[in-house]
Amino acid sequence: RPKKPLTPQQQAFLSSALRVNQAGELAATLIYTAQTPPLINREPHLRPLMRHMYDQEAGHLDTFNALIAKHRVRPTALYPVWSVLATGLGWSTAVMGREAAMACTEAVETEIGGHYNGQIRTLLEMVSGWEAEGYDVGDEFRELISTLRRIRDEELEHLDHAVQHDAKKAEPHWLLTGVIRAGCRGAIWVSERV
Amino acid sequence: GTATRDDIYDVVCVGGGPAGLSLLTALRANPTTSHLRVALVEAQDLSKIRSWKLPPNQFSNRCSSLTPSSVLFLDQIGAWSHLEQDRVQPYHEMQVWDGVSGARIEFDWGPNPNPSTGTTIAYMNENLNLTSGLLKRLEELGGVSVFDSARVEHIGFGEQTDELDLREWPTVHLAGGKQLLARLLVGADGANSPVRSFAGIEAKGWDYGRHGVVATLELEGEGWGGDQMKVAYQRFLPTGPVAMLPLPGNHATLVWSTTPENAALLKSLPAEDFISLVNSAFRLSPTDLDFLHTQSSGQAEEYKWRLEHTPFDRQSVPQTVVGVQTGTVASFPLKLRHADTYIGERVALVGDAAHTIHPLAGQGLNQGQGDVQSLVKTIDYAVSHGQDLGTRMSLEPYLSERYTANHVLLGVCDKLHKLYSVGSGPLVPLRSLGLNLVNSLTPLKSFFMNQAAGNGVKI
Amino acid sequence: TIVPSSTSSPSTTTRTNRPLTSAVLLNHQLVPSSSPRRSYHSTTHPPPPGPFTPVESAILSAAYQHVPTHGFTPEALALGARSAGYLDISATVVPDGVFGLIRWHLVTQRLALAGKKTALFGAEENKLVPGEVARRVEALVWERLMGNKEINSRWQEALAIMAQPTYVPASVKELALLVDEIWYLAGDVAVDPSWYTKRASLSAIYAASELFMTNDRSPDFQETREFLRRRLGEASEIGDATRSVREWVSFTASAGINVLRSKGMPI
Amino acid sequence: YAVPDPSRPTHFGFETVTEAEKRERVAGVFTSVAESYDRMNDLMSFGWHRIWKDHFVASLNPGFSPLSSSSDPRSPQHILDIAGGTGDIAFRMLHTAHVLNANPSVRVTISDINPAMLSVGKQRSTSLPASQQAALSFVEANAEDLTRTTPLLTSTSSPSPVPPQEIPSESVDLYTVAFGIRNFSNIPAALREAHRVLKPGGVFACLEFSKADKFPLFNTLYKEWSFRAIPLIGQLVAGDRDSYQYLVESIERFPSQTEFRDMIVDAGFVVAGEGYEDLTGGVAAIHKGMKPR
Amino acid sequence: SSSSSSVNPSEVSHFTALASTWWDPHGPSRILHLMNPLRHDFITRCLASSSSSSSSSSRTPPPLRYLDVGCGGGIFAESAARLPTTSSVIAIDPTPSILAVARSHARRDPSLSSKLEYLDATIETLPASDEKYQNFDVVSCFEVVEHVDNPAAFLERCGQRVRPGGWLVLSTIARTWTSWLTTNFVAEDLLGIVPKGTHDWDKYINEDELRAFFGKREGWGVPVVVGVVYVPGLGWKEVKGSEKVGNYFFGVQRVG
Amino acid sequence: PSRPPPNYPGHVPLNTIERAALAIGSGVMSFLNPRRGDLIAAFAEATATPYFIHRLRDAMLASPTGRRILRDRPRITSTTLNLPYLRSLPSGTVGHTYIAWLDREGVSPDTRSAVRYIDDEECAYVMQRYRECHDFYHALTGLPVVREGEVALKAFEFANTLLPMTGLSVFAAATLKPSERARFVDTYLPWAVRNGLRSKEVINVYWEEELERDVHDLRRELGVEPPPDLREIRRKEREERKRAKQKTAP
Repeated sequence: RPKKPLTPQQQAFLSSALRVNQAGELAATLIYTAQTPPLINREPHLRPLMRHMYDQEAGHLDTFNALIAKHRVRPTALYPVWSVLATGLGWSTAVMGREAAMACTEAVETEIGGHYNGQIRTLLEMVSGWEAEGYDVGDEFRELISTLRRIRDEELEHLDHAVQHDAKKAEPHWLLTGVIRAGCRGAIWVSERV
Repeated sequence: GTATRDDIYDVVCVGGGPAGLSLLTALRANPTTSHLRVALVEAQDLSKIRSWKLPPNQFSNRCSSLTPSSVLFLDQIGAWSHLEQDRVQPYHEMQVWDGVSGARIEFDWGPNPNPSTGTTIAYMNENLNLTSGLLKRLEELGGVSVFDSARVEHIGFGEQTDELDLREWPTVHLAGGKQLLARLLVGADGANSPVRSFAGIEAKGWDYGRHGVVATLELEGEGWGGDQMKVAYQRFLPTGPVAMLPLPGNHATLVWSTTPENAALLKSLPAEDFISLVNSAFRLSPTDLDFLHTQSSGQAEEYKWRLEHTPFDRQSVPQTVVGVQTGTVASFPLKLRHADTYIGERVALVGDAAHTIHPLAGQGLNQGQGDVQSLVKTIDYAVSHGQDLGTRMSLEPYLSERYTANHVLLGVCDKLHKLYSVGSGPLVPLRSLGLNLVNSLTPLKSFFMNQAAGNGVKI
Repeated sequence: TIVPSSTSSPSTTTRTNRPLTSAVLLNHQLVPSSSPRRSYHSTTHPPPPGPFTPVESAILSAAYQHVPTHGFTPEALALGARSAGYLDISATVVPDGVFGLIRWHLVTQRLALAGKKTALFGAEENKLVPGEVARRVEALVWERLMGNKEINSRWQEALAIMAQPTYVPASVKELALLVDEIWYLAGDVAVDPSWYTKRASLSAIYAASELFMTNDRSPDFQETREFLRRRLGEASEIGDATRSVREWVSFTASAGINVLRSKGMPI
Repeated sequence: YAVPDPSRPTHFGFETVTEAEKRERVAGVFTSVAESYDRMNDLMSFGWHRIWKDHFVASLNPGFSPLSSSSDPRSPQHILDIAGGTGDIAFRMLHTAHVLNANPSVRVTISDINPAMLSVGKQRSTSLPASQQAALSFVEANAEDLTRTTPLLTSTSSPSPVPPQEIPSESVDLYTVAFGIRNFSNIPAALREAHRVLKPGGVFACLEFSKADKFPLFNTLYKEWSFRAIPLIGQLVAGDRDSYQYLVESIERFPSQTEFRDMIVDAGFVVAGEGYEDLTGGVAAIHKGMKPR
Repeated sequence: SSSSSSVNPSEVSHFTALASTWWDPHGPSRILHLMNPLRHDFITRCLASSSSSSSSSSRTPPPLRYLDVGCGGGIFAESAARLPTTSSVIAIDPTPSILAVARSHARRDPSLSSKLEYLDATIETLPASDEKYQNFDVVSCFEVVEHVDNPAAFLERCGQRVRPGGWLVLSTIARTWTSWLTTNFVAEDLLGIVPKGTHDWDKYINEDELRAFFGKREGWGVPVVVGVVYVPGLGWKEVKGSEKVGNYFFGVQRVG
Repeated sequence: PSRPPPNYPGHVPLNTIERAALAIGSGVMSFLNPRRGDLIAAFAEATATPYFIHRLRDAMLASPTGRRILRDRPRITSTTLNLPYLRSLPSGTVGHTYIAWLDREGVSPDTRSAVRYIDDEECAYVMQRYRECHDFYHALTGLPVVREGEVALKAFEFANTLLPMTGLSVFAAATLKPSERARFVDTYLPWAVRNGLRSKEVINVYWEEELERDVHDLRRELGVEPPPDLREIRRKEREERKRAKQKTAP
């Protein structure tokens, strides 16, 4: 059974999805990199956790870098802007203390988790559309969906770690998480387009 | 297996290089810290260093120049006398000049020698001489559990038993199943140090894209000033500085930082061509040198011809090289690395594990000895005030004292390398003006000399 | 056979695109996406139909033969339509008229590059040795420049047409696609800001070399080759210089923070 | 082909009426606005429709033939301009062919469903140079069925009704329709007719108001202007609100660029590239198709 | 006699809350950790002044026995136990949770297990008859006396535990406006480097009051006093004459 | 005042002031009277010293043939070159073009004066070599000895060797007739600059070994395009003038 060529709308969705995911994972790795030194100096026992979370995020970034290169998608033009913002966010929350850093992780991961869910849903629609028309789906998209699922689960796992380490105890918790989540949503909206 | 009481040490030093050995020697020699249980872990077999003996006319190619303050420190810990003094060569003058413009600067203590060091600027010494001397002094002091030819399998943490809670204590697991619990684990294990990666400390920096070629050479004589006035020479070429440092008698050691291709050529040349290339490195113009580097042979004959047509002052360049000790021509890549920090919870880094510097100022080993001196002082204070010498809080004074000083020295050497790697353009007259200026202002020059000798002002 | 569908009166419902699954689209040849923008290239699904429809290709390829003699002019188009067995008027169906012919040249040359890749570098796709990507980029750019050989004498005319305000966006887009193709075929997989700087600098170099070539009289464009090598050399020098400056700045910044931390500041 | 069934439902503005009813309403509309035809286009396109028409004709470049082939004389062309009553497009075509391309053997047939529009055109054509007038012919016809066309009764021609002539298949080089097709009751049928009369290789070209969807902000502004202001102006100036209302609604109901292109493809034409070219952000669009061999 | 114990219940509850962060180097008790080395310098200075007068030869002094009253998390007790010149340290504190922290922290250093012993007791409840709890070379009560309800009785009992020739050393804060400003207002309220409610200003004791207290009793030598000031960023610094104003060490030798 | 010992026979060591004075003096005088070959030589040597002659010497040291020349130190005189043999060479060869050019211009290779005012002995030889090869450059470029040709060749040499004398003598173009100057500025100057910069260093040509070689082949290897034949142009110009005169005259 033949495979169906992608429509312009599908191409546009896939390229902006991969672009925003790469930007998101880049921000996540830089947040952890900036958080680690100030945090570890005060709480040495957090090193293994931060190391584990960083390694996973770095893995995600490599996955998306590979995908972007393989499918010739344009990376986000605001790459340096996201780097600076992410490092600043990571460092400032870490200097404010362990709770603030964990609250920041919690906020970012909830936003990213929700975002991945949206993408997975759209991809599933595409796949079901093809199957309905009797086209072959092929493993390229099944793999993409399973990768996104795996990455989303790892992100939610980070969320649980953050909550376990008193993310909720940050003083203006609602303010901190609110601002960060709004920032994430804005960044996602922008990097889908630019 | 669970750790027993005698597996627990106060200081475990990984790496038996100059830094590691001088640290343990200093701890054993210092009365306040002599009661500490210390251990040394070294991958190589120390008997090689213990039994190191070379005839007077042969020298190892890995040498380094020890500043007076390093020598003072080694003397204080009683190691200096154990070095074979007849193989140590103090030198009293340094000639440094710009290979492109010929601007020159001479360093010597001149009429008013520095009270502590006399007229000596520094001491050329083979690394093996230093390590064997330190090892002799260490064995004389005794009380060190030495684990040599012992491969570190991995470094983990201790466990919690009903009696003790050593979960924060680093544990070194050796190949034979032996494990050492360290109140303070010192990483003196070289540039890509396993202890540093265990502590999760990153080392940042870059590769210079240059190789340092070393060799033991034989000169036509004992030097223009004879044995009393030994001179070290360094010429800055666009491909990197070439230095000739004096050794006892008519020997000398070469440290030539150059491009990897030139280094490969140098190592492949027969003795006669190699010698001519070394001689021309100090005498001929950079254009000639570039040409010589393109030739795979015939350097000797080309050098002889060009010598007649290149005006230079014989007294201000090293004496002609007549021989090279077989098997001493070797090279190593040059890079700049600096660890983000020297201390972690119960971890400290000293020497190459903490920083790697460009050899143009010959300060690599001295920085290591400076680190050790500062760390021993910090441990002494902690022990004499009953603090746990491994906690980060006790180690902070060491980091605070050494980090900035090392960073500045790394920066200076890096800038010098970059400044002198430009072969043409307006930068050449500018830097030559600066060099001549510094040469003529003696107070400024003596400030630099004190800094280099290690007894300058502390930052 | 073309099945005349009994389409209802023009859909008055929401004006979004016709439902994807309507039978109409299945058997008609899909009309190409609005413009071959640089977006997701699927590796398993067949690529969307090329930018040119069969009749357009027939007319334009025929017209292309007349370019060396008549240049990028309506005459060439009309002759092309005629030799493709159509009427003179048929040529006007090509969008943007003469610029359509220029776009045909640009797109066919770009698409031809992929075919020449194996010829240039062989089939192996092993890990590229550092200098290899730069060497491949030069080879690919030279290959593309040689694509202009036959119409080189007419290319300044074409550049004038491409410089008209209405066609500038399309020309720039085509240049961007070409440069992206070259970097992709050369095996460059960087997906950080260098993705942009590489493409920007290569666009400038390619445009300059193409312009230089239009008045190069040396035997088989030897001077253009030298010109190209010099520009690529300069670009890589600038690249190295900026990389080492960036490396130094980030090292100094992090060292500054480390010094403050060593003095005890809890940052 | 199926003869258009008058009782088939078709849209007339937003009220759905039977086809026959729509035909008189359309005719009625045209007679009342025949004179103000240009004013209406000026309102809808801010006066820009003249530029569109020039560009439309220039892009078609009628009467052009490659110079160098000396062996072949100027190739004759037969152009059929549908719903071109006032002759705007036809006169431009003649000028381009006869003057710019110096090709006298190009003749243009203007067809319109509304004799009034034809007579306006006829009257305007008198100002043309004689050679161009000779190459011009007017015929009253319904685009959806070009087999029954009746030439325009000029005062000089004989009073008796001339039997309807048929525009033979594959006899037309270029079939153009400007700002007319949106008023056809059965567009697909018109397209099929166009396909019938065109020679293989012949070109179907249509200039029509369209959707400015690509620029949402501009689009909303334009909609406000066309739905609110124009009917009001119509009433004030021409005292005829519902014709203008119909005019604006017919534009709104006309399929979008991609939909109309697909209809052209369905009718058997082949298109090049996108098949259409937006003018002024999509307020109007030129669709072109070619009848394959 | 189990008369009014010197323990103040509100103080005990305050310090219990502080227990978990006692050993966090960047936590609220960082200021105590930074002061600890100066305590050893002070003790060395006291011992030196006494040994020079008793012309002991240059042979190494005999190992010392320490009693640390109100040891809290054991900051001073651990450091004293680690000194090579110490034979044993007994550390007492009435707050059970703090002692638990001290004991669990002591298990992290093998060298302490033989030399350091914690007791949940106060100076009153410490059995007087047992030889083990008598004749200490050094009795230390750092930052304790300003938290005790009846300092005079407290010092009296501490004094009885000192062997003749031994030393009673303590550190406290002078009751002056500046000390109120620095320790209460700035340290606790403004900067928050000392947890709220740690100090109760009117329990501060001036250096001259202590000097008078011991002057009246016989059997006590001339006290040694050193004033110290906390400079944020640089840590504690000895400042001559600052004992009149803020923190100071006070050491007195038992001669009788 | 004592003068430092000469580095080579005929060397006159000058201090900076003397050198400046010589440079200015010989420059002005040779401008006024271009016939004075010796003044031009002195001017060349005086102005070459600080940087330019070293640059030329380094250019020779950078190329293998340049180094061979410096080592062998060949001299071009009527004795070292076997002139009759050159005449016997086929017409397209370098040697034959050179000797044909010498005969036509009536110049002999021995008229070159020795170098005296350059301190470094090797640089002195480089200047000597440049001076003796000057006639070969004429042959290579085909420019005649007449002033217009000489100025064009100097422009080419300046672009190639960067010697100040060659650069400054381009100003001698001011002394040309207006038509010649126009022709120089329009065709010969741009030709000289483009070819001089783009071609290899002509100082590195081992002429003695290139005698049998074909001139066009050598030009292509060096990257020198021959300029329009100035001699032909001038000859035609002269004939026209003659014809024009005849027409008006009778």
